[in-house]
Parts: sequence; structure tokens; C-alpha cells
Amino acid sequence: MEDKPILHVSQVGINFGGLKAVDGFNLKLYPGELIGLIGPNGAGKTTVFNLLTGVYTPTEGEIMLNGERINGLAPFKVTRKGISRTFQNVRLFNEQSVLDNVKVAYHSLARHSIISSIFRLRNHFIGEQEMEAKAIDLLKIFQLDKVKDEKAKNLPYGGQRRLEIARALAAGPELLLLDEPAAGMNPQETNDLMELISFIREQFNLTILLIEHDMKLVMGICERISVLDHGLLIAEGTPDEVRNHPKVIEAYLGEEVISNHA
Amino acid sequence: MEWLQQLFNGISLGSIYALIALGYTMVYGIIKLINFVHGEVFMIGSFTGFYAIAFWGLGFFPSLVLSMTVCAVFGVVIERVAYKRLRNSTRIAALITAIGVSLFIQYVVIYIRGAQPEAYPNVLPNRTLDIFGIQISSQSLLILLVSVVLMIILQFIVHRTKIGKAMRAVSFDPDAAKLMGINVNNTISATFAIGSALAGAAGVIFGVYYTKIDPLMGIIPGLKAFIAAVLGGIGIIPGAVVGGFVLGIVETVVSAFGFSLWRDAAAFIILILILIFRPSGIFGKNSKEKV
Amino acid sequence: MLKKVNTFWLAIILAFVFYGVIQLLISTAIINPFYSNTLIFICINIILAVSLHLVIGITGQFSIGHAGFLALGAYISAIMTMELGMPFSLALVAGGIVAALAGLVVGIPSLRLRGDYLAIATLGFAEIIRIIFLNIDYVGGAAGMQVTHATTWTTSFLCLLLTIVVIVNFTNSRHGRACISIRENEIAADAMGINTTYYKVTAFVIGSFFAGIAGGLYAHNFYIIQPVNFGFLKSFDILIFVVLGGLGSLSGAVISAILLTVVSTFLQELPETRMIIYSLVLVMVMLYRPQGLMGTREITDYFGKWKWKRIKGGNQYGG
Amino acid sequence: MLSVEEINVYYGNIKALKGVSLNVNEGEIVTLIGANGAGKSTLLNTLSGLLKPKKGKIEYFNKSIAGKPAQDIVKAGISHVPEGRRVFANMRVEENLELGAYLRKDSKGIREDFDKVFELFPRLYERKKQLAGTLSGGEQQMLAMGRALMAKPKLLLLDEPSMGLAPLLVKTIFNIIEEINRDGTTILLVEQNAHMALSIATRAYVIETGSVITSGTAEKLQASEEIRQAYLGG
Amino acid sequence: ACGSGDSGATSDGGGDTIHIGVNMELSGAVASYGQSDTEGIELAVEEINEAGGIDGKQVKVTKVDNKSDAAEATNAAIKLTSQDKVTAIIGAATSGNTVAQAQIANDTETVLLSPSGTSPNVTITDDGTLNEFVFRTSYIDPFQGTVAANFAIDDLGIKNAAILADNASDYAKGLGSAFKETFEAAGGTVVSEEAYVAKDTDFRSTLTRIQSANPEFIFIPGYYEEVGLIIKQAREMGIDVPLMGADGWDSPTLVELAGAEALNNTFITNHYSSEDPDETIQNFVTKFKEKYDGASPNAFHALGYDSVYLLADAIERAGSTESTAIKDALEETKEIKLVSGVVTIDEDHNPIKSATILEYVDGKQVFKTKINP
Ligand SMILES: Nc1ncnc2c1ncn2[C@@H]1O[C@H](COP(=O)(O)OP(=O)(O)OP(=O)(O)O)[C@@H](O)[C@H]1O
Ligand SMILES: Nc1ncnc2c1ncn2[C@@H]1O[C@H](COP(=O)(O)OP(=O)(O)OP(=O)(O)O)[C@@H](O)[C@H]1O
Ligand SMILES: [Mg+2]
Ligand SMILES: [Mg+2]
Repeated sequence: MEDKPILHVSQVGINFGGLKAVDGFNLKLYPGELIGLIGPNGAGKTTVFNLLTGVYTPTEGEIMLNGERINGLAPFKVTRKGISRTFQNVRLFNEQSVLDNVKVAYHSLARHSIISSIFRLRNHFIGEQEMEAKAIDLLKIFQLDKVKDEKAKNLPYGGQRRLEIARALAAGPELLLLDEPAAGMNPQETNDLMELISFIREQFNLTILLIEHDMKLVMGICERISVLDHGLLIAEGTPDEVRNHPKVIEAYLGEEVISNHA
Repeated sequence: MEWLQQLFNGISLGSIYALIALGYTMVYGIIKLINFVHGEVFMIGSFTGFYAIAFWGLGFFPSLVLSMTVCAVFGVVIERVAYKRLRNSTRIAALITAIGVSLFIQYVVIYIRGAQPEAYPNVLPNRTLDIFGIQISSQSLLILLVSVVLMIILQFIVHRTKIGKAMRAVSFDPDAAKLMGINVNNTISATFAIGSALAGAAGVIFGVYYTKIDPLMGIIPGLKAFIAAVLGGIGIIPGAVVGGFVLGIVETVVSAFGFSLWRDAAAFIILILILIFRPSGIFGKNSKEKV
Repeated sequence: MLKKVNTFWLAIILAFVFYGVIQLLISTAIINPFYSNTLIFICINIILAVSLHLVIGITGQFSIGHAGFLALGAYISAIMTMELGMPFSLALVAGGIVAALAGLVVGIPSLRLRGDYLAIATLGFAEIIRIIFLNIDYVGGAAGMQVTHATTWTTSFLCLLLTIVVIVNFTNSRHGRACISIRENEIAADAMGINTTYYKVTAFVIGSFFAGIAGGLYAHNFYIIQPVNFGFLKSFDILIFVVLGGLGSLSGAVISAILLTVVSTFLQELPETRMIIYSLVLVMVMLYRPQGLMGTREITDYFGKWKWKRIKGGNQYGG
Repeated sequence: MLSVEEINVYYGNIKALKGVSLNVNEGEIVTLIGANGAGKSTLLNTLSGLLKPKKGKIEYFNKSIAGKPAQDIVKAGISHVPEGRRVFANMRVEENLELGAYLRKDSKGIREDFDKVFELFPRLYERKKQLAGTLSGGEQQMLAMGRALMAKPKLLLLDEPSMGLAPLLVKTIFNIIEEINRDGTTILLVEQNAHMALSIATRAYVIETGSVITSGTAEKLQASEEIRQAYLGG
Repeated sequence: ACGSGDSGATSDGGGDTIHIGVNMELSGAVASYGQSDTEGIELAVEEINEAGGIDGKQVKVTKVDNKSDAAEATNAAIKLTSQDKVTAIIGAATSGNTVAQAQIANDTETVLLSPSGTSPNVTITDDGTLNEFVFRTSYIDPFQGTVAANFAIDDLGIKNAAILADNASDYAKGLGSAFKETFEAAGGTVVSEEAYVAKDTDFRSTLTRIQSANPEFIFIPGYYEEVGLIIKQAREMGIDVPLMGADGWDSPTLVELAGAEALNNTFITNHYSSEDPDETIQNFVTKFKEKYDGASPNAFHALGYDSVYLLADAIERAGSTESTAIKDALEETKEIKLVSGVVTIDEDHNPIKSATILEYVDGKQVFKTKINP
């Protein structure tokens, strides 16, 4: 915790029409952390992700990545600076193969130019082969190598979710943002996912920020949790602190929810 | 005075565009199809009116009603035969089909009666009124009135009536609409019927106002109406009318400056400029996809 | 890797063998001028179809103004040969380059416009280009410009080959994948670090470059160019090639360009019903194969794994 | 009230349901659980008329409804809250609710149900003028349910109503489901959240790759070791 | 019955039919002109065949649609010459699509006769050389423009005029510039020069501009389809000065479009007058109405009809279907009496014929004067 924060968000806010979707949001992420972002529906969690990744430009505040200001940067530039994400509703390149989905994300790591591709110069083959090898290695980790030639849209839902995470990793992030990765999964599948997340964090040296409504997952693997409500940060702390925070119980968890472990 | 006259010229030209664009935007709004056939329905409407007047001796209003009816049926038939199968295909496939159907109609009509133009009989008295020194023909006033009234009626139908709400629901998600108990096929047919009837009305009015009709007459007004609809924001009913007026006035002003040859180019330049600053048209909500 | 290079050259050699056979048949007059002219026309149409395929089929940018680039290529190259006395080859390149520059300009609104709005803007650009030529007396205005015949089977074949090689190679590389990902989901592509702006404009530039080349061939094959030849209906013709073949399928675009050119040429015999038959064919194909003749598949997908797939970097979804 | 016998459903050549049979009695909450892609949504879509079975019988109050158009099925009293919410994004919240009552003619009853829905989901009341597309995921789910209730159904088909919802809301939603059920609406519930589903259900079916593999009372399934392993996360 | 003919230049050596290709705009933007020409052609061919053919040989026509597109016109010409090996081609209706075939006609030595392509560069290329095998039936643009200007100054006593030309047509542009040249040379002033584009329907803004320049006379070279609307709209706007045009106006549709009343005080130069009691003309008009359900012929019909007779005359005189012979015979055409006048072909392959000036009176064309070239 003595390191410099990898991500430092201070007083960030955005308006939609009259609605303050996010207001004075603060967050510090240190390298290697796994942080949860929770809150009622419509609290502004996804909007925070959109602000961090450049999809929306904050109307106020500052987002610093490794000491560099990134607000308002185009999404692709943010990604190249080291943040990548998954989406709440899966957004794959449906007609492309599983392999190509991942290769697309390796795009900015390769160097061969349009000219060398058009004229099939040496660089093209070297670059493409490198991408392919990397992509296949990654797919193996996610147990998707067997279906690498399937179109992404033909994967079962769980496979699509995993592919989305794999693709996000291929973009080479330091910071990975996961938006409700367990949505639509049954408890058993969620268990597998938790293991997977822990594994890739180690393997790829990642800092992870995740949004999730599945409390078993959030409480199970996050080290710290931030809670948003109506665009405002209402609580922050370890899972235990957050779980017992009266405001969080009131706005989000409800009474005796833990015993039900939804 | 010349300028006032030109402004009025622009408005009357624009109201023709608006009239055609209304039906265009209506169909577009519901099934997201750039219905290129609209121009041909307009042509069929015009010819129906022509035959009704010239050969069966009907008056203006009976011919108008007849032509609207014929076109409504025609539009529904086209939808059922050509578009229905493509509901779940890509929109571009439907667009190509629309282009195909539109060529088909043009050339079937040419095959039947040749390509030569026809002159509309004079069924509506046309008086030229001199108001503050500008010449206003009573027919152009009529057209202006008709387009504005139709716009209001349509706007009411789409936003206030049950069938209108059903149309909008179908336009967004046909399957979810079915789950509401909406009969999707009938709703789409109703949309085509209304849109095509409008095209038919526009065809008759166009014929009376401009006199000349021919089998290829639908192409240019169809394109212009499309531009007008886009300009106003496709699918938005008042947008079509405003888009039509903007287009008419731009074209007229350009001609009035003596650049009549650049008129269409100017129309497109304005269109592109407006789109660059308002990428979904004048009235279109610039709704970025929610992520 | 070596193998990939080899198969690439194998394909090129095969193409040249095909060229040689046709050339022989032409010079021995076994193929008469009517057929050889049809072949040239087919080459031009394929170039147009394939170049538009890159913009619509691959990058997903709904451009319906391809005839504008065709016009630019035609007029610029005609000016080069007829007015400035330049050689034909140079004129072709110049036509391509000017069209590519226009593609750059047209690409820019594509950054802000989507779907139908982009479509109408591209159509507008094409019409503007046409109207400009209509009003320039230097190129004959409405009367058009007479151009001497220079396009031969050889030139059109070489241009066609170049177009296909460049676009296939582009498509089957990280650059092509980037374009496809934009087509599939622009937001996600952006989030994966793809500079969507750059690739959209690039697709427009490459696509219009080849349309410009096609324009040069066109101008020097048909003796006269007039603005009326480049109206929006011409753009629709090209669009039809691409969609009928199957959006996203290069071989589909090629096949439908061939098919429609042949159908259209032979329907000249039935002048009264020609357009009726043509439009019926169009509608029927779309109704019964809305995904187009080839869907998103490539002809090579049917040949098993040995041939083009190798050249294409082992990827069967890219094209 | 609903009985399904041996239905087969295809997507093109893919057989998604292979001879599925089940029945729902009046007043019950029946839940369907199963892994991703098991065919649960396919089944609901078939019941509500979005898909047509190739084979088999579907009877509702002893009348066949297999292959009937969706609007007839809605009219008969079956409402379906589809997977993924499917709200009409470009319409206001209140217009969405109005559409729910599309086939109803009793304007007084409609107004009452409006109030009832807003009572169940106060959040929707706050946002009734907002376009549905700009609602958050959870808000959209509430809207989808509210919209289905506006049809005053006898049988409500719910496809993963808890997906993407905050824990508090999941609880709320399940409470509402029970409440709706108490008011006399029969419910067929598809859920990934098997714990919750089984806790409110009377009976359950487990479906796997297009076939029902087991069924029984909710307690029985909750107690089964196999089921715990496969669907309840040990 | 196709003969040998290795180059495609000669054909039907000893056969009993004469094979003529018709390469016309049957679809596309200017389909109505191509169709009119073709109807005229078909009527003439029918007459000739009924009367026993040319030198006893029946005429066989192969029609090809060029879709109003130069590329297709080229294609069609290649097809007619190399596949069908026709003796001669009649076409196309417009200058551009004729020019698109000129090179092929020269290369394959096939006579190409355009009924209605009026631009000078149909027969003379841009660099001034003669297209050896290309001929036309209509007179060229400058001639009519000149005639109209002289008429305006001499007969109507006009000092200042406006021009409103169809800019999308080289025909109208050619007429307009010839008119201007002659008119100004004779001391007149052109106070306003405006243009429109074919297929326009609303000319009010341009007319408003012209109106504010106060011309005494407006010259409107263009085709009847737009001109009819221009006249109607001009009169509605209170423009009541004399209007004048050329053969492009000549169609009964013009009267219907503009209305008989609006047409009063307008003049055209034309090849002929359908009201002319001349036997050839009346014969043509009657036959035409018989064949086409009472429709009245326009200038395109007459020119298409005349083209067949012009060609037939040359073939007869050549006594052969050998194309160079036909070409030579065509070049020597002298004072052949056709519907559109008495025609002599000049060294530029253009017809020399008189122009008739007609005035519209209550919707009827009234013979005004005849101007010889
Ligand atoms: N583009 C937009 N335009 C208008 N309002 C928006 C937009 N994007 C988000 N909002 C509003 O901002 C609020 C926050 O939305 P957001 O999607 O961030 O919620 P969330 O916390 O991710 O909820 P959930 O858990 O349901 O996904 C919501 O009320 C939503 O309606
Ligand atoms: N439109 C479609 N076209 C082709 N196959 C489909 C389609 N929809 C679903 N399928 C396939 O049918 C099978 C059953 O899908 P269904 O959506 O019914 O599963 P589910 O049990 O609802 O899963 P989930 O829990 O993910 O919602 C799956 O294998 C799926 O891939
Ligand atoms: Mg969210
Ligand atoms: Mg499901």
C-alpha cells in the first residue's frame, strides 16, 4: 500500500441532462489490488467504468493513470495506456472467430504496418505469427482453444463471458475493469469464475476493479469495496466493514441478506 | 420583394418535399427500412389520380381518395410480398430489395404504357393571388396547408393513439411487442398503408401542381424526400416537414443567387454540414448507444 | 511461413496463366471483340465491387456513393491523357490517387455519422462530385469528354489482380481484423485499443483509390464520359454487387459482379423486358438468399484447407 | 392449467428442446433451473408463442395453444417477461406500461394497475417520464415486470428476473413474485439463482441440454446432493 | 442469313434480309427519347417491309437497350457489330451515347446513324476529324440557335432577351450559345442567362430571377418535358413576353403540359409542322396514329422514322449492303424528301435542311415562316 496508486480518481462527476449520474467520485487503486464496486441498480457503477475508459468525458474532476491525466482521452488511447474492460452486456465481435476476437485485442501490441501486410513483407508474417501464438496461449488459459475457429456468436453464454475477459486481457492492461462478470451464471459457474479471476490476477500481474451484484463473489474475492448510491460514494472499506455499514444495508443489501447469500 | 417571392417559392417547393417525406419517414420510423419504393408508390398514386381524372372523369377529391386507397393497398401488398420475408435479415438486404422492387415497378409501368410523360388535366382552379406584391398560387397554399395538417394528424396518430404506440413498440422490438399482445403483422401493414396513402396523396397533388408525370417521376422526389427526412432526423414526423422546408428554401435561395446548376450540390452540402454538426438530423436525438 | 509465401505466389502464377490463356484467345480472335469487351467490363465491375466491399462489407461503413470515386478516377485520368498528354498508366495512378484523396475527405464525416446518415452523406458527396464535373466546361460539362480507347484486357486484368491482392492481403492482417471489429461492434473495438477513426478513413481511402483506378479503365474503354454516367443509380449498381454477393464476402462480390454484368449484357437482347427481368432477379435473390449468394463465406472455404486459406494467414472468417 | 407434452423446438437445424414435458397447476410457482444454454428461455418463448414447436402439445386450460400467434396467447392470459428485459428503449416508462395493457379495454382497471405497479416499484414512479433505454439494468428489469403485470395475466412467465439486480432488489423482486402469486397469478419462473428460486417455488424442473432431467417439489430438489453440486455451488 | 464478312464490315452479302441494329435509350434517364425514336423506326421498317423491302430485301431490326449509359451504348454497339454483324446501326437518341459508339463504327466500318443526336461532335470529333461512318438525321444545334436569334431580331424586333437553357443537355447548351452569339452580333443584348437541369420540376426561383431582369423575350432551348412546365409556371407568374424554343419542344405533350393558353405567343424552330398539309407529313401522322393507338408523333418519332428512310435510300442507291458503299451513298444523299424536310447530307455528315418556324396559337402549331440554310 506504500506504492504510488496506479489509478487515482478525484472528484469525478458527470451529468446526463439534469441527472447527476456520478458525483464527486473518488477512488485510489494500488497495483495488484482487487477492488469491488457495488451499489443499487442505476447507482452509476457502469458510468464510472465509462468515465474511466473514455467512453464518457467527465464534466468535472480528474482521472490519473500512473500519474498521467487521462480524462477525455479517446477510448482506444485509454486502452493503450493500460486500462481494458468487459461490458455489462456482452459485446463480442460476433461474426469473427474466437481466435480473431482475441487477435483484435492484440492489435496495438503488434507493429507491422499496412504496407508490409499488403505486400506480404517479412514483418507481416513475423507479426501475425507472434499474434497468433500469443492468442492461442491465452485461449488455452480460458479453455477456449478448442473452439478457436467458432464464430463468437455461436459460443454458449458462459463461453462468451470468458472470451470477453480473455479479449480484455489481450489488450495488455495493467488495470482490468469487469462489469458484472457473473451475471447470468449459476452458483457453480460463479465459483469457477472466482477461481479464474484470482488466477489471472496472479498470472498477469493485474489490478482489477469489478462491478458485481453477486455478493458471494464480491465478498469472497475483493480486498476492498466501494459502494455507490445515486452517483455518490456512500461507503468504502473491507468486505466486513461494508457488509455491516448501515447505509449499505439500507440502500443495497437489505436485512439478513447474508444468511440468504444471494 | 424579389426575396420575399423567392422565400415563398422555397416554401412551396419545400412543402412538396415535406409531403413526400412524411410517408417516407413514417415507414422508416417503424421498420427502419429506407423504403426506396416510396417514390414509386408516389408515381403509382399520381397515375391513378391521372386516370381517374382523365378517363373516368372523377373530380379532384374523389381522385385523391381513390389514389390514396389504391396506394394503401399497393403498399401493403409490397410489404407482404417483398419485405415481410426479410424482417429478420440485415437492413441492407431489405434496402437492396427495395431498390429492386422500385426498378421493377418503374419498368413494368414503362412496359405497359411507355416512358413518355403525361400531362395532368386541370382539375383544381388555380388562382394567382397577389399579396404584398408577391405572387402566390392558390395551389401552393393548398399544398402547404395539406402538409402541415397531415403532419399534425400523423404526429397525433403515432404519439397519442394506441395503434401509434403499437407502431413504435414494433419498431423497437417486434418480439417484445408480440408479448404485449400486439399483432406485429397488422401493425406493420397499417404503417405501410398510412405511409403509402400519403405517397398517393402526394402523387395526385404533385400531378395537379406540376402537371407532368412519367414512370420515372418518383426517383428524384423520392431522393429529395429521403434527404428531407434525414435532414430533419429520420423517423421523426415534424422533422420530415422541417427538413422538406429547409431543403426547398436552400434550393430556391441557391437558384435565386443564380447558381441554379449548383442547386442540388448546395442541397447536399447543407445536408452534410448539418449532419456533421447534428449527426442525427435537426430533430434527431443524438443518442449515443448506451454502453 | 515459407509455405505461405509459396502458396501466395502459386495463386499469382495461376492468375497469370489464366490471363495468358485469355489473351491468346483474344489475339487469335477466338474471343471476339464483344466478348473481350464484356471481359473488360467485368474486370472494371469487379474492381468496383471489391473496393466497395472493403468499405461496406469489411469495415461496415454504409457508403452508397461509390460512383463519385469512379467519376473522379474517370475524369482525372481522362484529363491526364487527353489534355495533358500523359501516358495511360500514369493517368490511371493519378485517377486513383485523386479518388483516394476524396476518400479521405469523405471518410471524415464517417467519423461522426452512422448507418443511414452516413449513407446519405456519401451519396451526397458523390452527387456533389458529379455536379462539379457537370459545371466544368474544361471537361465538357454535360456533353462530356471524349476519351481515346486505351483499356485492354491486359491493363484491366493487371488492375484487377492488384486490387484483389491488396484488399485480400489487407483484410487478412491485423489491419483487416481491426476493420472487421469496427463493423461488428465499434464500441468494443474502440475499447480494445483500435483507432477506429484511422481504420475507417483508411478503408475509405483504399476503397476509393481502387474505385478511381476503375474509373480510369472505364473512361478509356467507353470512348466518352459524361456526368450522367455517374449518378446515384450507378452507385446503387455497385452496392448491389456487394450485397448480392454477400456482405463481407470478397468472392461473393466478385461472383455477383461477374454474374450481374453477364446477365445485364445478355439482357440487351430483350430491351423491353430487360429491366423487369433484372429487377426480378435481384428481388428473388434477396428474398430467397437475404444473406447474399455467398453469405459471409469465401469461395476458398469450399476448397478445403490447402489453397488460399494459407495465403490468408490461416483465417477463414476474415474475408 | 398448463400442460406441455413432448415438445420439440428447433433453431434451423439445431434441436433446442428434445421432448420436453411439464405441467403447471393453478396457483403454483413452478421454477425451471438449468445451466446456461439448457433451453429454458427457448421453452418460455415457445409457451408465449414467439417460437413454434415442431412436435408436441401445449394445452392451456385444456385448449391447445401450440403454435398460436403470441397476441392470442397474451389474450388468453399468459404474460411473458423475456430474458434481457426487452423494454421499449425509445419510449417513456409510462408508455411502456401502457403497452403492457395493450389488449385491455377497462380503463379504470388499467389505472388501478398503474398505481399498483408504481407501488411495487417506486423507482419507476420517479422515472415515469424518462426514456426506458436510459434506465439502468435493474430499473429496466422492474419495468419489464411491471409491464407484464399491466396485462393482468393468469400465468406469468418470468425469465431470469434477478439477473443483474442488486441483492436488495433481488429480494424485493422475489417478494413481489410471491406477492403476485398470492394475489392469484400462477408463475413459471426461470432462474439461475437457484437458491432463491427454490426457496419460493412449489415445484421445480431441472432442464439440461434440451431435456427435463429431473423434477419434484422444491424441498426435495434443494435437499438433493446432485442438484446441490451442479446448480447450487456445492 | 448472315453472310461471311470477316471483319464484320460486310454482311448479308446475298441474303434476303437487311439487318439493322437499333441502339437506343430504352431504359434509364432519357428512356422517353429513345423510345420515341424507336417507335418511329419501327413504323418506318414496318412500312418498308410491307411495301416489299429495300431492293426486295426485308429489313430485320435488332433492338438493343443502352440504359441511357455510355458504357452500355459502347457495349451494345460492339455486340451489334461483332455478334449480330448488322449492316448499319441507328442510334442513339442522345449525342453522348452516339459518341460512345462512334469509334466502334469507324473501326468496324459500320454505318452509324443517329436520329436525334444534335451535338456537332457526333460527326466531328473534338480534335476536328470527321467520324467517317457516323451520320445523323437531325440538324446540329448551332443552326437552330442562329435561326431563332435572327427570327427574334428581324421578325419580332426584340432588343433584349433572356436565355434559359437545360444545362444537363449539350443540345440545349449548343443552341443557347449559338443564339447568344448571333443575337449579340446583330446588336441585341442578352440580359439574363439562366440554366436548369433536366428532370427539374420547379423553375419558379429561376424564373423570378429572369423576371427581375425584364427581358422582352426568352429563349428556352430544351426538351418539351421541362419546357412545358417552364412555360406554365412562367405564365402563372405573369411573364407574358414571347418565348421561343426549338425542335425539342415539338410534342403534343407540350401543349398538354403548358396549357394551350399559356402557349400563345411562343415560337419554335422545327424540322416540320405536323399541321403541314404536305402529303409525306400527313401520311406519317396518320400511319403513326393508326399504329400507336391515336398517339400523336413528336419530333423524335419523326426523326426516327426519317432515319430509316434515309438509310434505306442510301442502301438502294448503293445497290449493296456493303458498308463502305452505303457510307458513300449516304454522303451523296441529295434532296431526299423526308418528313422532317428535304435533306441533303453535307461534307460533315450533317443534313442540310430548311428550318420551319412555327407559332403556337391556341395550342395549334401555325406555320410562320421557312428559313433555308
Ligand atoms: N447515456 C445516458 N443518458 C442518460 N442517462 C444515463 C445514461 N447513461 C446512464 N444514465 C443514467 O445514469 C444512471 C446510472 O447508470 P449506470 O448504468 O451507471 O448504473 P449501474 O450502477 O451500472 O446500474 P446496474 O447495476 O443496473 O447496471 C442511471 O439512472 C441511468 O439511467
Ligand atoms: N436464435 C437462436 N438461434 C440458434 N440457436 C439458438 C438461438 N437461441 C438459442 N439457441 C440455442 O439453443 C439452446 C438453448 O438456448 P436457451 O436460450 O433456451 O438457453 P437458456 O437455458 O435460456 O440459457 P441461459 O441460462 O443462458 O439463458 C442453446 O444451445 C442456444 O445456443
Ligand atoms: Mg451497470
Ligand atoms: Mg435463457
